[in-house]
Amino acid sequence: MNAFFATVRRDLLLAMRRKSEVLTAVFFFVIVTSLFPLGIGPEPVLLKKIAPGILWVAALLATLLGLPRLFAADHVDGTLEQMALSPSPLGLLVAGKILAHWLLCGLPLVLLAPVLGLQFDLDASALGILTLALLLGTPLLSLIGAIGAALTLGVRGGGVLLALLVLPLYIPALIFGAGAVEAHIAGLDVGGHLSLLAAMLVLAAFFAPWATTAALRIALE
Amino acid sequence: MNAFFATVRRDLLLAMRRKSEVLTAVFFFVIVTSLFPLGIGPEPVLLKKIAPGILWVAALLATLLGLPRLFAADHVDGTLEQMALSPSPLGLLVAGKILAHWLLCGLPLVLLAPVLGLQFDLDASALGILTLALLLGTPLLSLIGAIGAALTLGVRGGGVLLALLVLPLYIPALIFGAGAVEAHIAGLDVGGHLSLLAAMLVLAAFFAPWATTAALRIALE
Amino acid sequence: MLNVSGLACSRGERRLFVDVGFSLAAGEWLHVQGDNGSGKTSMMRLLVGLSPADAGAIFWRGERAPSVEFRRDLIYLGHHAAVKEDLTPLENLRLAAALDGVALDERGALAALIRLGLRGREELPVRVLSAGQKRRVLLARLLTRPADLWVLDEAFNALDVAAVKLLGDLIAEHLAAGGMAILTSHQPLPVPGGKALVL
Amino acid sequence: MLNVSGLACSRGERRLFVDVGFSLAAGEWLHVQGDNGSGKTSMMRLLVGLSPADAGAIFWRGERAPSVEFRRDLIYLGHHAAVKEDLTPLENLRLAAALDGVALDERGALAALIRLGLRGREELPVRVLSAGQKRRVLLARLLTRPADLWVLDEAFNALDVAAVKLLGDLIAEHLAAGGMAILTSHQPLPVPGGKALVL
Amino acid sequence: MRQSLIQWFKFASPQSFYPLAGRMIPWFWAAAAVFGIAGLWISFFVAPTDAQQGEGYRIIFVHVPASWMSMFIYVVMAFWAGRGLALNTRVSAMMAQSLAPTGALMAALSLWTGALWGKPMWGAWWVWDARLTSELILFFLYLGFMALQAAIDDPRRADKAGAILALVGVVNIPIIYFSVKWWNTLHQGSTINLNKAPSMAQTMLWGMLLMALAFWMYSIAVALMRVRAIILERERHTEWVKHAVE
Amino acid sequence: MQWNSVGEFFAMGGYALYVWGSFGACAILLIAEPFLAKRRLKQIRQSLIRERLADELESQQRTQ
Ligand code: HEM
Ligand SMILES: Nc1ncnc2c1ncn2[C@@H]1O[C@H](COP(=O)(O)OP(=O)(O)OP(=O)(O)O)[C@@H](O)[C@H]1O
Ligand SMILES: Nc1ncnc2c1ncn2[C@@H]1O[C@H](COP(=O)(O)OP(=O)(O)OP(=O)(O)O)[C@@H](O)[C@H]1O
Ligand SMILES: [Mg+2]
Ligand SMILES: [Mg+2]
Repeated sequence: MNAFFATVRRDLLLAMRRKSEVLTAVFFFVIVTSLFPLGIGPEPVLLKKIAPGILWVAALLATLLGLPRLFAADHVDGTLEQMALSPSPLGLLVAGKILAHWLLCGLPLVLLAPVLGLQFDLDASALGILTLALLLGTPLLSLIGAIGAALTLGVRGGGVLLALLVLPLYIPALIFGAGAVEAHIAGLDVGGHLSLLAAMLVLAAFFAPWATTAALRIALE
Repeated sequence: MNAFFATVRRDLLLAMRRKSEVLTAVFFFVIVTSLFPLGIGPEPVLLKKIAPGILWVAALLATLLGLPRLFAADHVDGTLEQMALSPSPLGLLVAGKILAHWLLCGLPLVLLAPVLGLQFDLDASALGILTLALLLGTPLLSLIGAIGAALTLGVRGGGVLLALLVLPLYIPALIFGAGAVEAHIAGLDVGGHLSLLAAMLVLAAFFAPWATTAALRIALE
Repeated sequence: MLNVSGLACSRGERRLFVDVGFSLAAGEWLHVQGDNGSGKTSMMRLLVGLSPADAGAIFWRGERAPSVEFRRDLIYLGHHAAVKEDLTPLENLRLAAALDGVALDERGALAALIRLGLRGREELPVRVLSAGQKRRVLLARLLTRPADLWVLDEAFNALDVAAVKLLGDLIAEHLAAGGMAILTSHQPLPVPGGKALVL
Repeated sequence: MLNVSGLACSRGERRLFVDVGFSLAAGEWLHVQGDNGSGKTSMMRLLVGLSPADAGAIFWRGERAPSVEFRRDLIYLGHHAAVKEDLTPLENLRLAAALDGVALDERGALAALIRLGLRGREELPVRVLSAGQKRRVLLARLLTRPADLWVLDEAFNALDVAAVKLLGDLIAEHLAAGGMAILTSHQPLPVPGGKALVL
Repeated sequence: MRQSLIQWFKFASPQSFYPLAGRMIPWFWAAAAVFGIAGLWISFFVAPTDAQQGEGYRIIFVHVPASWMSMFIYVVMAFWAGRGLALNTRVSAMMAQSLAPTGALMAALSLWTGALWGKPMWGAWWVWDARLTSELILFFLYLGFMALQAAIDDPRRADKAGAILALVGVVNIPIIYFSVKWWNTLHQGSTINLNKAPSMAQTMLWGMLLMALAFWMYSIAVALMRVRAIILERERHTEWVKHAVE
Repeated sequence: MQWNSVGEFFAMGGYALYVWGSFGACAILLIAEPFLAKRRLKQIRQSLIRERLADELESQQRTQ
């Protein structure tokens, strides 16, 4: 387990060292959510209606944007090789990297979403559901994304191929996540949506690190 | 001028060699435009209203996604150094790279936009305006983006910082571009919007290669 | 203790080598020789388990490698720098140790860096170091993590005369303490003895 | 023809060197020497105009460098591979020539690659080549683009014995034809004569 | 049982699979033709006009088989890919690779015929309904699988990476299938239900089933044809391939 | 049989575009795909045969 925490610490340290990186995923989220009112025009009713969808899509894209860097730097400079040769199980190190990715690219979005939701005129209970859904959904995005990042690792021009591979897999999270908020606004029960999200999260937490590790070993061959 | 075309050819060749890359910017565009209806729900009237905004934001993000790669690979492996030392003026080579970027990441979006617009139930004349606006707007996005890509080149974790720098500059293009289509749907004149876009394009075509070159020289120091 | 037999490797349609075998006992080292592209790097990557071999078997202390024990006893330094350019040499060293599950305090890390002639550079980001200094940061791992088998691919590249001598001494010490080493280099190596394997 | 005087360079708070000066005439070459981190790479980058010097002046054929003429007469090969991993050696060479505005047909490019011992690798992506082979692809540019001044930073790295000799011969030929060269290397260089500059 | 297991593994070698596939192909073509002709006959000449949809509903006879096959082929592809990954059998990976284009074709046909059906029935070529969207995702998964394999030049690595993607993507299949249940949408729910009496005319059901069988046999035949080409391409440097072509 | 004439059959009760568009697309693609597969097989076969010829020529030259 030490190696796990060491990986998390290392990735956080690296991100801090680059300074800009910590805040910019958040800025991206903020800017994308603010682009839509600009592109669509300032009708409050319309905006309120599309708010959950936009916030979720923005969260999804913000996560996606950080994904190519998840393993690429370690691959190029040979650190990944060293990890694969380390006596600690690679799966553990990979899980650490995924956690660090979520802490850097997922958690800030969860914390920021209520504030941005306010701009779209969502009320307190809808904001609560939004935050809860993101709290369940963003780790799922990181987990699935890690598989894609590992699969496209050796591949040149992987950034966009990664999007192609990962976005289809993100769609269920998007549907249930945004659906929960919309159902709540429409006065329906949200338990079903949220428990489906939670179930997917548990499933991904078990299988994604494993699949990612397998993909990484292939990329290193 | 030979060096200019050689650069364009080289970048296109590199993209072809990675095969997937050519189609994937387009796929990204397609997938992002399909994400919104999923997040927002399938109401045709609502979707038609937000269609221009969504298509423009998607085009903008698709362009953005290809930007970090515009100079990064050439920088890491030392090719950019060689370009800076080449007897051909660096500005010319940079202009070539920008053109290649537009041919790969911008033009396909212009060609695809009408098809995607159909899905949102836009009529033929609105589609025409959309395509025209994108034809003026996407080179603008590439030109502005190149400056950002060059500025964030030395900087680690530049991908997200790049988004942060470039997105604010993209906003005028977004407003006038999406605005043109919305004005047309609302039955207003679109000449103003389009000529503003064209003016911005001309301005950027003069200054962006120059600014990019300057930024690149700084990054190489 | 290390027994390799029948190793074969092909890349694309090219057979790089077949039926490579050797064995190393404590205190012995192997010099892998060959022209550019003869397959030295490929052979080392097979050996440490980074890529699968077409055929052949590798035994480490009688057990089939790669195993966890093998990895614990192994240090492999390849062509790559494998250091984070944004971190300082000190941080690089300590984090690498943590990932390997080895305890390394600041004192130990500093001592290793100073031995490798990086005094005064401990707190600079690796990015600004010179080519040779980057290699030295990587080589410091040899001092901070105990391992019986050193697999070093062109470790003498980019090093100045003093550093070449230092690395030679380190390897000699390691061998004297019962370690083993597998080295490649296109230059004559400053380590006495050694088996040779020509690819 | 190349006149350098009073060159100074500092990095961070560190003065790397002050008042470096030398001059090279046709057929002469300079061996820049110094330990790891003494500033050889930094000096060369100043010289070719990739980074600004703190002080000093560089004159090329009597005119202040960097100028377009200077760049036309210059080949600088640094630590970096500067080849595209996705392209084949052949494509790399021809595209590099096109960017430099030099006409290079397939025949010429092939001849250069074959001279550098890359026969049979012309059509593989550079990515799969060995470390030494990658360097050779880069070095092939010396043959395909006429230039009077060669600035080569550790060009002998990663090359096997045959390739070291080959590069030595190339440099000697270049000098005999009235060219100039500035070289660094931690190994003894297989080129006779030469001025020395110790940093 | 044992015997068949041995048989199974015997055909795991490309060398023995190549001629076997060659011998099987004509049979599957014949079956596809027979089922196809019977199915088309029922579709156009036996099945009555629908009370609500008029003749437009006849699209069902290609739409449903294409939709079913697009999902079914994905599962089969993932099975072969997973088997290739687990047992390191070359033929399995080749089968997976040869199934992907056919699967993508079926998904494209499902989308195309669905769109052509949607225009007269719902008044729109496309709506963002859950099932339609998840079918689109399936199409993208196929494309992603093919793009990933094309982007990696070492075939062994491409196989393994593709296998992982295929296995991960399997989760989409139940989502497509249950999409109509989980969201109330425009798209039709399941008409074939074991508990309830069939809600459509018996003849329609027969036509649909026959067409589905035809599509199935067709898919097997093309996949076998393609796998033969793939075997030769990948094994071109082995001795047996040199003798296999006369 | 509900069709009184060939024309009526092709008109499909006003749904000709949709029905024939669907069946037509299926027919075109399902016929094209086997031909593409066949061509791929033929190409690799030809290249193998060419290679064998080259081998033979080479060994002939060597024995001469
Ligand atoms: C692009 C649009 C469409 C797509 C992607 C699509 C997709 C699918 C899929 C994947 C299935 C198989 C799922 C299953 O059997 O449970 C299916 C079945 C079916 N579709 Fe569509 N569809 C589309 C449009 C339509 C339209 C417009 C109609 C009719 C108005 C329609 C009617 C049916 C029917 C009746 C079934 C059979 C359901 C069953 O028997 O289980 N579809 N479609
Ligand atoms: N796909 C391929 N097709 C053909 N040859 C290949 C392929 N991939 C790699 N090779 C060859 O395999 C060899 C790999 O060599 P390797 O990197 O092991 O050499 P090395 O002995 O370490 O050389 P160096 O001294 O230059 O480091 C190279 O000759 C390369 O050209
Ligand atoms: N910001 C900084 N602060 C202090 N020192 C710095 C800074 N940036 C670079 N340096 C030092 O400047 C020197 C740069 O050296 P350079 O790369 O020119 O060396 P070199 O002679 O080429 O060495 P090598 O033989 O290893 O290639 C190094 O000693 C490095 O530590
Ligand atoms: Mg090597
Ligand atoms: Mg140097």
